[in-house]
Amino acid sequence: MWLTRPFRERSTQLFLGVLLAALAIVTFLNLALPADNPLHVSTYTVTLLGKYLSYALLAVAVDLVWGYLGILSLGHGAFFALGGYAMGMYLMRQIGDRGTYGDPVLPDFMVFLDWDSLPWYWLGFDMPWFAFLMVMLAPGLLALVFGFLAFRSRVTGVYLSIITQAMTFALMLAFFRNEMGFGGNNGLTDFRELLNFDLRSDATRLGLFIATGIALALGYVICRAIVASKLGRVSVATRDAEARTRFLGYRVERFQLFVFVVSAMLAGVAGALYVPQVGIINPSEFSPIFSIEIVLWVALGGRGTLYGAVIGAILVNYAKTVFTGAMPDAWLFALGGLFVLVTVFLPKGIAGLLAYRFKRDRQASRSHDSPKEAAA
Amino acid sequence: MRMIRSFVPGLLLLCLLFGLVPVVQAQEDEAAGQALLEALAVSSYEAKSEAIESIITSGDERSRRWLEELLGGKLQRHKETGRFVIVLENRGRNWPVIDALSFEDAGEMSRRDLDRIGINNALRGQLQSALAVLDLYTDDVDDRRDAARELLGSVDAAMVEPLRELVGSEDDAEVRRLLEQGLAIHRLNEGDIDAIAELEGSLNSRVRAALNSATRSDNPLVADAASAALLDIEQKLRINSGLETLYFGLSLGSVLVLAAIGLAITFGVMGVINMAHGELIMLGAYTTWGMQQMLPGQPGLALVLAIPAGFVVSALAGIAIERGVIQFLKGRPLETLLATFGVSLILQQLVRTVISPLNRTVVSPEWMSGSLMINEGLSLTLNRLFVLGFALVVFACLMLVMRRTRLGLEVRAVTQNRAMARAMGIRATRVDIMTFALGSGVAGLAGVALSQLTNVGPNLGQNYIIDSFMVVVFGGVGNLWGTLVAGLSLGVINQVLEPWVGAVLAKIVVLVFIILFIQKRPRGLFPQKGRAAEG
Amino acid sequence: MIPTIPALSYRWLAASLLSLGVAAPALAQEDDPIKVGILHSLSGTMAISESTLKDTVEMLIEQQNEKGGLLGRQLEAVVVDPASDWPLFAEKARELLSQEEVDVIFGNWTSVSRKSVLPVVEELNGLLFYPVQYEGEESSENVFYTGAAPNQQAIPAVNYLMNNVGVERWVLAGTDYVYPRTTNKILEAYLRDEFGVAEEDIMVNYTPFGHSDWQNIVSEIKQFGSEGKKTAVVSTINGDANVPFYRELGNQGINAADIPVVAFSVGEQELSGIDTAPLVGHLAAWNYFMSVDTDANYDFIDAWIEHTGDEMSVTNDPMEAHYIGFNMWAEAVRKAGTTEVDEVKDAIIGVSVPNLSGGYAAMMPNHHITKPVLIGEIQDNGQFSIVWETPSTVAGDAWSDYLEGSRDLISDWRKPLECGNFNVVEGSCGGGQAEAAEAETD
Amino acid sequence: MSFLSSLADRDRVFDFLVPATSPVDVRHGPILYLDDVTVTFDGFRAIDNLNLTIDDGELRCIIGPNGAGKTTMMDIITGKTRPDTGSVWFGSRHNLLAMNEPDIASLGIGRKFQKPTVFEALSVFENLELAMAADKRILPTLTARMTGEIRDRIEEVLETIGLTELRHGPAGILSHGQKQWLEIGMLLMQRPRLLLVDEPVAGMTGQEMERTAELLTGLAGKGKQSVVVVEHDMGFVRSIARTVTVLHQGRVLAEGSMDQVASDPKVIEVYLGADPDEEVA
Repeated sequence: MWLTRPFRERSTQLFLGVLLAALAIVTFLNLALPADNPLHVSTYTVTLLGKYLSYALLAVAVDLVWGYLGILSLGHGAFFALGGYAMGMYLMRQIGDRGTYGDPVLPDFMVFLDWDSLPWYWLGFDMPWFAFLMVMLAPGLLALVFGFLAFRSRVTGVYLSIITQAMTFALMLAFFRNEMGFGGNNGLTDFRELLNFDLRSDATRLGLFIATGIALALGYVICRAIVASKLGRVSVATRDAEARTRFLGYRVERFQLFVFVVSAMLAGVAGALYVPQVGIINPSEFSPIFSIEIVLWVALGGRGTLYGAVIGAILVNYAKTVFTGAMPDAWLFALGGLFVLVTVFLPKGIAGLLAYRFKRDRQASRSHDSPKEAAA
Repeated sequence: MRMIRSFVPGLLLLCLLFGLVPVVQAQEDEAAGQALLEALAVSSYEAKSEAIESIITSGDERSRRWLEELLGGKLQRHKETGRFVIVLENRGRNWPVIDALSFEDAGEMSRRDLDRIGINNALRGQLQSALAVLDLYTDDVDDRRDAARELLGSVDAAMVEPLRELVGSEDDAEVRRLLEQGLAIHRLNEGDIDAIAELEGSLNSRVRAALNSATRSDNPLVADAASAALLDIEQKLRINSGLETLYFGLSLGSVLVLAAIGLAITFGVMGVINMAHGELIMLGAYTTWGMQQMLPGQPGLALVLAIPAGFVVSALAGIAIERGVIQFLKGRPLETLLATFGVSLILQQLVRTVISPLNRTVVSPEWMSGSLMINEGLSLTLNRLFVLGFALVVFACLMLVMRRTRLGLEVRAVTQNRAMARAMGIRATRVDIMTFALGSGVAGLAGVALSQLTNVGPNLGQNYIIDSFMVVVFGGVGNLWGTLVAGLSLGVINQVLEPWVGAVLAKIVVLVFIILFIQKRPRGLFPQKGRAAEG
Repeated sequence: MIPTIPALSYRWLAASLLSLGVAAPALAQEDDPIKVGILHSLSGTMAISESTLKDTVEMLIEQQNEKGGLLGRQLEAVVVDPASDWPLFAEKARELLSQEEVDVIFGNWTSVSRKSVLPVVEELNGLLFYPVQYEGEESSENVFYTGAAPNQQAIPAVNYLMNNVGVERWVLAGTDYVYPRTTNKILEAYLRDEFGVAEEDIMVNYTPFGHSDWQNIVSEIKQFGSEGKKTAVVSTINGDANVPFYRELGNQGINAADIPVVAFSVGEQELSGIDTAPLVGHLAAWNYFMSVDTDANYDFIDAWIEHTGDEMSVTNDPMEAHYIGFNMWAEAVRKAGTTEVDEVKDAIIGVSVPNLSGGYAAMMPNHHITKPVLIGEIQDNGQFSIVWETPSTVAGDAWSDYLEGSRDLISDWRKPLECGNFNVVEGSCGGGQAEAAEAETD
Repeated sequence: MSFLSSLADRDRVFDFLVPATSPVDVRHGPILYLDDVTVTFDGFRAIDNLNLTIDDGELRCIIGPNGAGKTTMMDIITGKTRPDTGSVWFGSRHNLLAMNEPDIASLGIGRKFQKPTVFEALSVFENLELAMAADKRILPTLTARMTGEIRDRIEEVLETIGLTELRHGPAGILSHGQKQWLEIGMLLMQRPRLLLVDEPVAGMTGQEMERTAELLTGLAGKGKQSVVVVEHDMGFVRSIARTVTVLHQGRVLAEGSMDQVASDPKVIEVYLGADPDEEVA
């Protein structure tokens, strides 16, 4: 079974081991230790870590298309945001009549902007299963339509990057419009509960953190399974020599579309997990700058290695947390410097550094790592 | 400071205007002046209005200056001594002043000790028409025309007679026509139906305003006639508004072309995706600001000098970027995107830290303010007209450089076959540097132009970078003509759409259009064909 | 395969956990400084406006410390940078309240950042002073609104234009976000209901943030204004979009005598980036202008210039709001004898402190304050000359009287009502706050 | 050639894996037929009324100076470039102009590029695996499993192209000649009816060249493959060619045996006295 293949890889086993252990340790330190213990992990920190993990899942999704398929998407923030909005709409509906104006159906922002009924695209979001489905379907559908058009006409390289940017930019402008019915610039906020769990309670926050960790683990395994399959090898072939792959009889555009859609759906899931943890979703998640930043996480961690994307996302965002607290003015210098240094001097990212350091080990393991094991 | 050219007739007119007997002997007397000004230092605007009238009718030679300074908010009163002064420079805490009675230097005063003689828009209107009447007697035809235009709609009963006389003695036909229209508006307001005939066909907005209010007249005959006249005017205006939209579109397009053309060189010719392009534009704009700081009081000269300076500053920054980053990323276009994005963040923050996070003031020189009047209903804003012209000149120069110079030849050679060009003795590295410097310098020029249209601040570049890329990609990478056509047509499309769907949707529609267009023609409007383009 | 990865990750994890844990709370003691959180963007798009507010609060803290602090304790500023990133605002607010355990927060500018922070402040029971004019329609137990509500800015400005200028035709132009939307909705209703202004005499227009091409819109305004009725533009255009807007106005020959523009978001600071010569005579409505002629204001300006070291630095309305808010909070702390949030919250209602325009500002039970409303005309030096002011101060109204849904709502945080949106018709406290109130009484 | 017989054996085994496309109909004539084909790039006629016919099982060499249109012609046949006018038929049933690259490839036209194009990040083994005739739709590719039979077949080709030792190394580290061989190996895995081979021996040693010549001549034959070779190396062309076509300025200048062609005065003029301007593509 292709999905179980990654579990037999040592790198995946290690990754999952570390991730699950981290989840367990944080949970333990949060629950079991009293608040004044120096090792106690506060709920604030747990939520912060949860946010990093959702970013990590997003980075994995980007790495899947950029690292393995060679498509530099500068619009993945759009899929992330769409997933987030789907979740946000569900959470808004959960507020029910506890909003400021006490309207049982309409969210507050609709009440004071004089909407008299819910627009059609808000229907169904009071049902969790529908909302969770849309978390995947909305970004998936956008990726399907966009990808179908783009790959069919063989828009590649820079052109593709630029039009993905145009896509997320257009969506940002659209979501900013108050007429769209997504709360305009203010977005969606003031969430109360998720599946009847109070979003303000510590237990829910811990639960969300764990759920995000598990989603990351699943997302990682799915991506790993795709990458390790023959389809993954076709992707890499497409990345390196698209025309050649075509001449071998592969319908490259369909492979690109498939991977692109999977990646968009993963990004949507990441967005959906992100929103309840930070408590707001607004159009700035669509901003092209954010999408470029995601690419940096991947580049820093190491393009084409999924664990690298995870490391990159967590590292950059941790640095952001520290810098914006300690020396706010330096943050953009640090981020900008990172972009330059990583691309110029560290093209393979942190994962590349690790790989270089342990090249010998890997070569040694490769020689007795027969293709039967790898491909079975 | 303008001289008072024809003082006595103006005074006469004004006296008639307010129905007062003129004080014949010109008083130079300190006390009388102080008394006149003292009357202004009251809080009620009605009282101020009366005080202004008495200044006008006083016949004091200084009254014109007083009125102008009052209009400019520079006439102030020292709180303790009650002395009136004119503030020369009102920024900072201590202001240099001159005495309002003798116009002699009075040193510096703290703004804390000064009371401004405040005016409101009603008084401002009163002062402006008073000054306009004075201007009707100047020798300068343009000033007289402006004055006559200013009086449209503000002619009142007292002014009718003197203005009629003036029409008789005026040489300039345009001034006559305007004065007659002014009188006609007055008559129309009085309910005179014949006045409408005189106003027919005028595109002036004040004439239209007068006709519009006439359509609400109690007299149905007047109302109908006014509606008919308006209908005729509206028809003429429709052509105007079409032309206006085209101008708006070309103007927006020229901004896009300017912002994108440097990118067309670095991106199209060198294959470098320079995300710091916007910041190079920003540097050009800041150079303009710096020039104006260095040459205070001469914004025009500073702007002209900023053109070469902006080019050089951005070109140098470009060279630094090329040497520092891009040369290590040959043949990896997507990675130049990431690295230069980092550079753009650094440059932005640098400007914030070194200069200020706040926007800077860039002054428009006199000759770039206002608009060029094509007819009464259509005028082209001068700053945008200049930018449009500037964009075309820059484009033409670039075409010349690429087509007719050694550099252009070498650039094209290196673009087409790097190895071969090297073998023929072209120093490819040098060509890279020069090309990048050229593209960056052009970005600097764009910045100089944009400083006349929008904010000069750290975010300036970000607002243009995405649009620039869209233009280049839409036009076809590596084709300067494509960039020109793409920029101008996107500008026109945007402006044509805007009145229909609003600014935001227009922009979204344009973006979606570009996305779909790229699907149809993946290599833009004017693609490079053949094997070279595949690489 | 790559054996060191786990070790590395563990090490990283441990390091990160440690560094996050270092900030672990120490319990407040009597001689510890009182911590004042400052939550203003220092980078990103809003840094332009917000960074000066950070400096203002720092200056106020310095001044307070020179006077011997508060309750015998020194004040300490805790500055964080939410980087104009709205989710980051919530995160940083949480950091300030739960990690740094600040006693009060001064912060936010945009509505969206306030909306983002609001649930956090309520959850962790903090105090937030919000210094910017805003759209109203909100009243939180934990937030004090020291900026203007629509009835303290927009409505008086329209009254002025109506009564003193004789405006009959209105252009409501704004940036497309919640503040202009709500304000314009209130104004539309107000103009219609109070003055009987016809539908066709109101033009509403929204543009995106940072809109830079105003040719069409200004041309439309010009067209709209040539109908023979006195026309004015009520502008809620935000920030960066103003410069190109005013430039286009000037160049298309619209001057203040023809079509005055009254702006609610353009203050001294915005004008400092504009060549104001063509704008002379256009209007702005605020509760404070730098040109206010009082000693308190001159002292404030002098202190500010000293603090920034820049002779040319300007003061503006939100800075005054922080000045008022800070003094109110200090007064309430003194009154309560503690920085305990619940007690300060109760003590602050009714507190009255001098404002900079020669009067007093009082904290109302709805957590809004009383303010004078001033109308100023732009001068060529980037300052405003005050042409009109309300005869007395106006109390801020959390819920607009001109909006359908909020007409019947009032806010009163005193006992026994303790409700932010009490419906006077139904006689009940609305929405989620009823639940919260119940939970508290349990 | 032992691998050829094994290839014939394997035919039956793998039939079920081949996508259901109708077989090439060569009963009524040639396997490839180009008629009046013209392509222009920015006004430059890269192919100018080209007519070319390749018979089933034929081994044809195409020569010509730089810019004669050889590579463009291959691009047209494989669907990469669309001609302005003309028609291209594969057998008498398939109009190649109506198809895209993967369809054409699945139909049985394999192509080796002028610059050896292998997937450098993948191992030699994986390169061959991807080239193998199989169900190349998405889901079958995603769930594809490595079977013993597939492995045997890959091992066989590995042996034929002499890369057995390097099979798990990344293709990127191969020498130029080895990459050429790998690419030929990938063609073999594809089991095409028509092979288009662009400069197969560039960068090869004399010995390698000999083996390549053997391989190519062995492939061609009635009912087996047809092979079209574009080559600059005259010695190599002479060693394999039965029929040679000379292209010049996008047109057929001469056609016939090597000796006939070599003595054709037009050909001599083109090769010795060509105007340098026209050589630039």
